[in-house]
Amino acid sequence: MAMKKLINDPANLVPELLEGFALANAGKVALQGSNLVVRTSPKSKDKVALVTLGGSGHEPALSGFVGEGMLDISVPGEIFAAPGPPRVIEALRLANREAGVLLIVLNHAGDIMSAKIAMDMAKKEGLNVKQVLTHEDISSGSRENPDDRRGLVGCLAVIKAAGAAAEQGHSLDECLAIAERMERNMATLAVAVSGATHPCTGDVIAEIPEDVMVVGMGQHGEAGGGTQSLKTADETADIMLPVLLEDIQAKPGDELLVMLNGVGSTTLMELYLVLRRIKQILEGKGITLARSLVGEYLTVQEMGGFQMCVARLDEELKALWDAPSNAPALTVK
Amino acid sequence: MAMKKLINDPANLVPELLEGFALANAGKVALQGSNLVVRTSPKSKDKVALVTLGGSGHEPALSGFVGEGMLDISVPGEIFAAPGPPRVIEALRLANREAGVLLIVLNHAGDIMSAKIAMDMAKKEGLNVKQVLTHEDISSGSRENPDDRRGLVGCLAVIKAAGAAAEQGHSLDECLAIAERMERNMATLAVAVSGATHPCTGDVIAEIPEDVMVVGMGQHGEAGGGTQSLKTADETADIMLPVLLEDIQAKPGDELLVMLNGVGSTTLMELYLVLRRIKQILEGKGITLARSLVGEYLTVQEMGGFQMCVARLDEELKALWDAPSNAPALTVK
Amino acid sequence: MPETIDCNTMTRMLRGAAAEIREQHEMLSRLDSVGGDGDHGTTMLRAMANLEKAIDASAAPGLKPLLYDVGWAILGVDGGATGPLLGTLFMSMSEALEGKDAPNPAEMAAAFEAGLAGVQAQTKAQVGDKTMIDALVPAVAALRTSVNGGSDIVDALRRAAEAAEQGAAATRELQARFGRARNIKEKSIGTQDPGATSVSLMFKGFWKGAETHA
Amino acid sequence: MPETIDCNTMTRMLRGAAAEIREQHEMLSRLDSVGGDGDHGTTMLRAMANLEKAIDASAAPGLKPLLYDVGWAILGVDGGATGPLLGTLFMSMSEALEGKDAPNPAEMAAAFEAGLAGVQAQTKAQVGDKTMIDALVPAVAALRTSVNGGSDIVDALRRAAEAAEQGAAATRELQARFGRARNIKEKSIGTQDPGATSVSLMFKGFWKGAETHA
Ligand SMILES: Nc1ncnc2c1ncn2[C@@H]1O[C@H](COP(=O)(O)OP(=O)(O)O)[C@@H](O)[C@H]1O
Ligand SMILES: Nc1ncnc2c1ncn2[C@@H]1O[C@H](COP(=O)(O)OP(=O)(O)O)[C@@H](O)[C@H]1O
Ligand SMILES: [Mg+2]
Ligand SMILES: [Mg+2]
Ligand SMILES: [Mg+2]
Ligand SMILES: [Mg+2]
Repeated sequence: MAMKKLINDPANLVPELLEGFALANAGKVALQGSNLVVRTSPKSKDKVALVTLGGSGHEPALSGFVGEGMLDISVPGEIFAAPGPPRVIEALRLANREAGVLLIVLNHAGDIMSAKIAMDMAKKEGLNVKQVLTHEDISSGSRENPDDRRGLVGCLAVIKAAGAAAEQGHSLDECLAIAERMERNMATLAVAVSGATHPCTGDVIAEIPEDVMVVGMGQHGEAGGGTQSLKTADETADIMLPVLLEDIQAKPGDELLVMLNGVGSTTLMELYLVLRRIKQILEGKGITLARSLVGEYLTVQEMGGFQMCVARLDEELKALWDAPSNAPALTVK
Repeated sequence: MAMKKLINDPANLVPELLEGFALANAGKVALQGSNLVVRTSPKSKDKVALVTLGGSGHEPALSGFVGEGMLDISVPGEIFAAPGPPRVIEALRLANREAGVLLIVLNHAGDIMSAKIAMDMAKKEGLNVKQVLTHEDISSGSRENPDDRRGLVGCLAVIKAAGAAAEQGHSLDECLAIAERMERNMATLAVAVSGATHPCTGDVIAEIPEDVMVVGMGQHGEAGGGTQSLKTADETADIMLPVLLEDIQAKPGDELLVMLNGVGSTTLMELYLVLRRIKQILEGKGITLARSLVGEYLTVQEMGGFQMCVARLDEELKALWDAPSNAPALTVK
Repeated sequence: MPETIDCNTMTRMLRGAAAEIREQHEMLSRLDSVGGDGDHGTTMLRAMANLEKAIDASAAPGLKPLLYDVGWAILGVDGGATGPLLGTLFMSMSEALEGKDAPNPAEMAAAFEAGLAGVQAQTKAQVGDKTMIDALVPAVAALRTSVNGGSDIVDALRRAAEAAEQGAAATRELQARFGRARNIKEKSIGTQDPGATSVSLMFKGFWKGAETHA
Repeated sequence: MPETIDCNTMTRMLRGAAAEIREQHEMLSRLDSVGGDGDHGTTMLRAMANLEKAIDASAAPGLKPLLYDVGWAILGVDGGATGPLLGTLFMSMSEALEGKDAPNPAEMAAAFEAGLAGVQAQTKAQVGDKTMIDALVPAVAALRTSVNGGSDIVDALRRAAEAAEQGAAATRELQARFGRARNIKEKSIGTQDPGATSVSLMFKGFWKGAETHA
């Protein structure tokens, strides 16, 4: 099947989609400078600012997380491509304040390189910036080799917790510690059932044979794991959840956040079935499904499949998760 | 391509998905009686209650609209099939109160029949229930033959306005008048670019050839309109918006709500491009894009395409649109 | 052949209808997939399952409560247009049997007429609009004519079934003006209406059921 | 052949690199689509467009600001791994040319060494890890050896280009340990690394560009 997308000139895709995104969320977000996504009502300067960067084509991520209680600025790159360091340093300068800036970086080669160069420059310029790296994809590396682990939808929980902490007036070091704790507490695994097309090139991103699913596929279709026959919703949860629980060493009595992130064409209907099974499994282990989030947050165009992210919550993280947010992709009252 | 869905036994699909939906939104909604979706914190009895009914498989619709500021109860049917009258009357009895109940019915054969039988029974039982029918799909009938017009995503705006009015203490007749005004003010047109599969039967719902799009296709793949070659985002907006504006007789100075409802696999990215173009066209006509909503609200499984709904707002409708809601599918602070 | 219809006969008739539908449900879905959403067979299967469950569970003896329970059970099917219309058929028949525990053939014909009237209160569809009405109207008319002409109930049901089948067959040449199939306009011509086909199968089942009992 | 490299020569070299990439961008994307995301050719095209724009716009005369502007412009490409690494190459070269408006071949070799060091500060990838490092390291080494052996700049760049090409070719047999392609593990063996191929093309362009000017 050829690509069937309603787009205009691929060369203008990202600026056009950002223009539409800002329109759709007028009153919440706006574009500033070289297409940085900022809040329309900025956070007061005595509070820590949160900045992130990442490729486009994953809407609503990451710019959909800009808002009160979450991000101050997102730096959207080209489709599936990290923004270059000049726009990242531009964002850091814009966010700069005495209270400091926390840069959230998803572990993908381009993102960490852009972040590193921008961080080096920021340090030279005397900006008060610290960085947290999210790398919770258990399919691409072990806990002992965190550098190998990609950053998937877990960034949302990190941004939510640190964003709420910043809003409450926590210091940069406190926000960083909260972000790092949430990051350490979480693990993600993805399953893909059908591929997608690159909106600019028309290339097939992941070719997945009929009746097959792939557990552990990355955000851009990079293969990373087990090709197996398509399973039921329950069986899929039975395969994915235990390895995630093992990774975070979940124990009876633990309280978990579970996020099910649809990556494109997989329906909410299916994700609800999976969540239902997760609750059954957790109950069997004496673990509490304390919070859940089901929806499309970090997509890969029209790919079929989802990311399952589990995170151990403590009282503080739970309260931060529950804190208000007006980000377009996650409004919490 | 065969169906690739993560489901269990199709016979249990709807109860399972409702269980997962309630879990995912624990604290907001719960299941009651014969799988009616209700709020966990019910509206006070002196305010008008809102009830709707409709087939499942369109998640988050319609149960995702249950919440403070929107619906009190939704009666979910089987996949793409209206619930029978017994559960509808069960919901009306449950919602019944002196202030009255407003039943919102989308114009589809099964839904209106179930609603009619339940309304007849309600009247016999002396319940204080009134009904509003949404039928804003301009592809299936003219404004003079509103019976022929199907109800598409516009129901969301009707529920939002009437739900906010009910929350503010308006009477049943006032809520009905507001619902009917919003309904009269709006028009919807759908475009489909790729088909979907029925999750129970595996049947293809709409077979759309490569490089083709269909303007005016119904919610279940019923053909209804113009098959034409696939267009750009801008061209698609150029085709769809003018006929909608003509239908509601939009004039310079009007203030519009525009909803772009992705029906499954079409990305937010694409919808943002379309919104961008809509804004340009409206500006050219001196019409204001006063409010917009872009996302997946009433889906058709993994179908590709979207519904464009425009509605003329007056000051009261604007305020009701902006009023708070905690419904899972539309949180407004 | 008894002069009156009792619960046993009605139960056989209803089970007969369920048996016919069960045998043909795939064909019914196929017909529905042309202009509709392809679920008619599945919906009818569920309707018939509910019907049989209602028969089995029906505590109150008597035709009126039996038909009420059956009608309510079919209304309970989440099935788009079918559940409400067929459920109403039986509910309205039940109402018409007030005080008639053992109706004679004429009273039975009157009950079917009341059932049809109930359905027609739910839909504006007329004969010729390519819906189940195209089978139901001639079936009920034939039942009345036969009964008035002195037929016993089995014979009258046979004639009703034949009329329903002809009515259903005639829908092939029609353009749908109600239901989902109306959306495909003239493309609906050439395919028999699934709902009319179901009604025809059900009347065949009523007849066969009554016959085996006789 | 002049003894020093001026802005004109460098401009030719840079434009030469852009020309080579432009000719081969489809092949680069094809290579990237095996283990990566298939965008390397597009990214390199954008990088080279930015490079040429920077040359055209570069107001300040002098090698150091020219290379700074080029590096900054390439950093500005939203291109995953490529932009930061290649941008850093030129930025670091620029830094090394402080006070050297007309570097001699040895100073030029030192600038390339500084560029390589800058890149290596951004990535832990070593020769053998199947990345652009596999072309960059031998190219810079060959440049140094040739210059030390008395080659002029054109000849030294030719040897550097040859070394880069060999380094890139050798990546075919390697398993990727960095970048997206590392995820496909042993399946990356058998395909030449796209980034290394780009570096090899750019050195070929440096050489050809310097040569046409000579
Ligand atoms: N408005 C109507 N009036 C009478 N019969 C109708 C009407 N709408 C649909 N039908 C009948 O129902 C049949 C389709 O039934 P079914 O497929 O079960 O319902 P749905 O169309 O809701 O999926 C049609 O073939 C037609 O006979
Ligand atoms: N960590 C790294 N260190 C060195 N080179 C790298 C690294 N990651 C990627 N590369 C190089 O970049 C090339 C891919 O570039 P490109 O496709 O433009 O970026 P991306 O992989 O982000 O899409 C690889 O072939 C490799 O040569
Ligand atoms: Mg989607
Ligand atoms: Mg979707
Ligand atoms: Mg049907
Ligand atoms: Mg790439």
